[in-house]
Amino acid sequence: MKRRVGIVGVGQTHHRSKNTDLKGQELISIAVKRALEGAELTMADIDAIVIGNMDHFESINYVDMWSVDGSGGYMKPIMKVTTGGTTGSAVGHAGFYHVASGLFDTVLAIGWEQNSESDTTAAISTCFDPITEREYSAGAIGPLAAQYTAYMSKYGATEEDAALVSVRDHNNAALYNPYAHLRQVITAEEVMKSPYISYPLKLLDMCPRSDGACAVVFASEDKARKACDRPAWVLGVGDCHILVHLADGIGLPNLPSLERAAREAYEMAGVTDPFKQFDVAELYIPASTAGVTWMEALGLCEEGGGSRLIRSGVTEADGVLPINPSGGVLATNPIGATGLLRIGEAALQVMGKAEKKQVDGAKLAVATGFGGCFWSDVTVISSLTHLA
Amino acid sequence: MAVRSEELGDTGTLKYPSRIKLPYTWHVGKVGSRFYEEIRDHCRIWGTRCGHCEWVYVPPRETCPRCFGNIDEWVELRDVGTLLTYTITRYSVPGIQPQEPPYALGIIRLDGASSGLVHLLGEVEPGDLRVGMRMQAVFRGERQGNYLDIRYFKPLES
Amino acid sequence: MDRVAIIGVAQTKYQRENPASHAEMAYEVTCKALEDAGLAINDIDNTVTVCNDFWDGRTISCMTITEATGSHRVPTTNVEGDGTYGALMGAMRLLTGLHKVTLVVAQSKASQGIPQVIANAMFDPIYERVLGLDAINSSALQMKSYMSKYGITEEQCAKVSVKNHSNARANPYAHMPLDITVDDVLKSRVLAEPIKLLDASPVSDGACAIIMAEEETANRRCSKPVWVMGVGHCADAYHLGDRDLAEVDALVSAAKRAYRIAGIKDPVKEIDVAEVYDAFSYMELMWMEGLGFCGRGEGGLMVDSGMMDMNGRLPVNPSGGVLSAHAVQAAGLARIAEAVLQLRDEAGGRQVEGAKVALAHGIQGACGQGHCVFVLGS
Amino acid sequence: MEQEKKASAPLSLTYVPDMPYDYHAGFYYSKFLKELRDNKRIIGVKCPGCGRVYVPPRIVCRECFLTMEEFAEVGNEGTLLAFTVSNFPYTDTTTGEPKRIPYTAAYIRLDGADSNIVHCLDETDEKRIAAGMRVRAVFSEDRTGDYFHDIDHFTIIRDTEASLR
Repeated sequence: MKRRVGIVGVGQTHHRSKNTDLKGQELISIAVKRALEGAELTMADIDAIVIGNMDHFESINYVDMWSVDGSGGYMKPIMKVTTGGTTGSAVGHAGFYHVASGLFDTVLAIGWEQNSESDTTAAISTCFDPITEREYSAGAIGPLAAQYTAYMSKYGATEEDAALVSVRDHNNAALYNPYAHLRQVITAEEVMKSPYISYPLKLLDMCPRSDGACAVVFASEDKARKACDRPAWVLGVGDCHILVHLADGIGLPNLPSLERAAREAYEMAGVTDPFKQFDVAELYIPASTAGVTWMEALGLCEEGGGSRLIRSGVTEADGVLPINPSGGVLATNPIGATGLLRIGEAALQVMGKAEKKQVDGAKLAVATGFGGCFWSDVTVISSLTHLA
Repeated sequence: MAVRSEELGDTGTLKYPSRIKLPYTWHVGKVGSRFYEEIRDHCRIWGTRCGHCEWVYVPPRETCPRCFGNIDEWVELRDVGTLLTYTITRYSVPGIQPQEPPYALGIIRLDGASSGLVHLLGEVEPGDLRVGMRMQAVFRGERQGNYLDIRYFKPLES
Repeated sequence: MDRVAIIGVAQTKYQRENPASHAEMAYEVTCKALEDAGLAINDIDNTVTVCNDFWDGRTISCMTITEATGSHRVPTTNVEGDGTYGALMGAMRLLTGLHKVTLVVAQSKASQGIPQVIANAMFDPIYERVLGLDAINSSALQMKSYMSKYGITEEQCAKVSVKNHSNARANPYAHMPLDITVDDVLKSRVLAEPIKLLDASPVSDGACAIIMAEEETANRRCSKPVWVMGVGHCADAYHLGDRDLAEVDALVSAAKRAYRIAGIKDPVKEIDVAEVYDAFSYMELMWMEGLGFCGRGEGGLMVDSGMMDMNGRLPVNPSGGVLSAHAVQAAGLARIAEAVLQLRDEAGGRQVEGAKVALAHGIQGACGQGHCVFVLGS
Repeated sequence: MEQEKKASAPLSLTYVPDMPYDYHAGFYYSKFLKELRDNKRIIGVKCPGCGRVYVPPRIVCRECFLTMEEFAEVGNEGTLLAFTVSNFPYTDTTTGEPKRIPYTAAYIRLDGADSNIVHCLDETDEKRIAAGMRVRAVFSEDRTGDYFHDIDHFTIIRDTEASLR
């Protein structure tokens, strides 16, 4: 990498199930203003903007153009990036590339969604091939449910294992994150007793859909050091969009895309022992089951070891590797913002600005994005400019 | 419901007439709601004024698109203005058009506003439209709180 | 800016309904671009796709061409905008030093949908969308505004259409090569005055791919690399009423940035050929002004002078432009591909002799709200 | 366009955009669908490099990035890899109306194929379904060239269910 890139500001809205007070662009402007405030910057300091969402959630074509009212993009370079559920992380990576390229010094990355404006599952189901897949592919829920049936039969994991992930993330949101959408303390029994929405997924296993926005300011090294005492350096990025036929991803109990994206990001960042090195993880876990099945792909446990990892308690807020102190996706899911929120929350951790969510002394964090057809993005973020 | 195939011309391939049809409920937001409610309840058109760059926006904005400053000053505008440009739509598109073509559209800058309002034009022959004409809003009788509560703009009788 | 080159280009023939699927079209241009560059798929270390969920009728539309472009093998992203924006993202990836060879693929099968319905979705659902605005009638508002402010005539706009459709006759990829007169354009069916059928671009299916490489790889692998000298993009205000539609501020800003990076001081003198996004005839004249090829309001005089003709001082759209083939999303990338062919002296019957510096331009949103400008050089 | 007004709550606008698309099947899917329609045969395409057979057929092998041209029939029976019983309401985007639930989405590896397909099962009691079961395609008699109609559904081959237990 020719140029170091730091995150200097993170802003987000208070995420809700329905934000009727705000027109879409107004929602975006709140996150942007908070990100600028956090970095003590003004819109005049912003050289370029990247924005993303998923078009059919709000039925707005060319959101980069539409959002100018709220993004501050008037007479600025602005570009839209969208890759499905990974949109937020792809927007973050695009922000990184904007700065790392040397073409721009200070770049605003924005992810947003007003999911309450439509039927989220119906809109997502149109991502599948209209001729050979769409009819029986119900949004993101069905495929995730099917994956866990395969994982359970291969590794002996249980629905209770997944329930523990749900409890961890929901309770972190309730206790530590004032911006989170769902903020209720729950128990494993409550998860297990909640109704099946798509076997083996139950209501409390699944992420909500939210209205919300997130904005993250990426800056070149000199600008970052001026704007911020302790920028969050982007040490590694990886992405892997592995499949296009939904059915081909389904038979897999694991997540090969996450494994490859992690490998790329870790190699770039110099991460060799992820479980030991990471101080905190903000992971795109859209269903509790993913908190069991995908951990091995990140190198956080051995193959099939997801159940052991979650049961050991190490990923709790007071464990050695807290996962999702923000409450993650199970508590907050404005889909186009969700991946960027992971990057933003990870950045806040290493900047020491995570407030009640703060993991003491966090220096190295990993953030992930998930979406598309079992696709993954991985970002490694640190308060250090390089790892020893 | 499953789709049904048709031949795509003589290419030997098939096509599947289908659609994406989905209900949306868009949030107007507080600022837009006040704009619509004033029209609905009082036939009054309000904009907002940016204190920094002095632009008056209609529809109203709470953040200035130009300088990104916060806006909190509301200004009532007249229901008359100047026609900046116009066109007559003469082709028909299923599902999106507010009335059968041909119909006239224009951008009107209301007196006191800096931005223009795109709207329908009525009570005028296409051949009589001129850039710079003075226009007046005609409000719908039964107003519902949406963009078409202004039925159209017509030439202002001098 | 470090040096990034375009070392391979490919296009499908543009046509009304291409029976190939999205993936089959994308695969065609991917293979042809690799062949053009003399590379194998394993040489590509990252990709950028350009797909749009509305035009493709599919959420996460990039899924349609992920495998066909080899994007599942390498880091990838999807830019939803004109193809020029995809090329910009491709260039950025190389400039970081993290990647060496980027494949950029844009495709469109707009014939599957109803373009006006899809374009209508770019207008604010709370406000103007209900008026039935689309690309044609919104552009008509702009054309009228431009004509009214600067005294541009319908004849002058028609001349653009005549020139571009005529140029298209030498372009084997073009969808609408036509031998027409100004009178034919003026007498063609009125869509939304002042826009008539022959002022408007067709709806085309098609795909375009380019392969970009960082300097060392480009020099090693390619005998005729075309260098990205400069690039700039910029967006104007969103609501049509917030803009003076007769003006081209965002294009001026995008061009200024591209020229500054490229070291261009006098664009008319230094640029030999331009491929611009003429979705409607009048746009080409407005874009000439925004690109600094003439003064404000002088687009009409410029076309009258013949300077934009094939044998003029600055041939504009020798390919026939977007008026002759409009595969949305791909159309801007096709401008880049055509500019590359010009600079490699491989443009056949549409070759501008001795072209050394070319400009390629794409637009985004309604009435050219957003612009992206590339300056390329041999 | 309708508008909802709640006491002093901000307004919202409800509208049902209807965007028609004539999806093009392309050359590979068309061949697949016509075989299904005309001959009740499920065909895939074989990679000249690795020999993998992909169903539905597609132009390029994702492993070898080679053009595939050799079409090959696969079985109309296969193994259920995973499934889910969809029991939550959502909109069918092809009609704008609620989707009919419950249905069981089945992810199946057909005999002779190296890729998977998605279809539905005629069983919605999850207790009677297990990954690993054998399933068989049930074809419609009045086939139209539509995959989800021409194969009406898959059914579990119950005699092997017994042997699995």
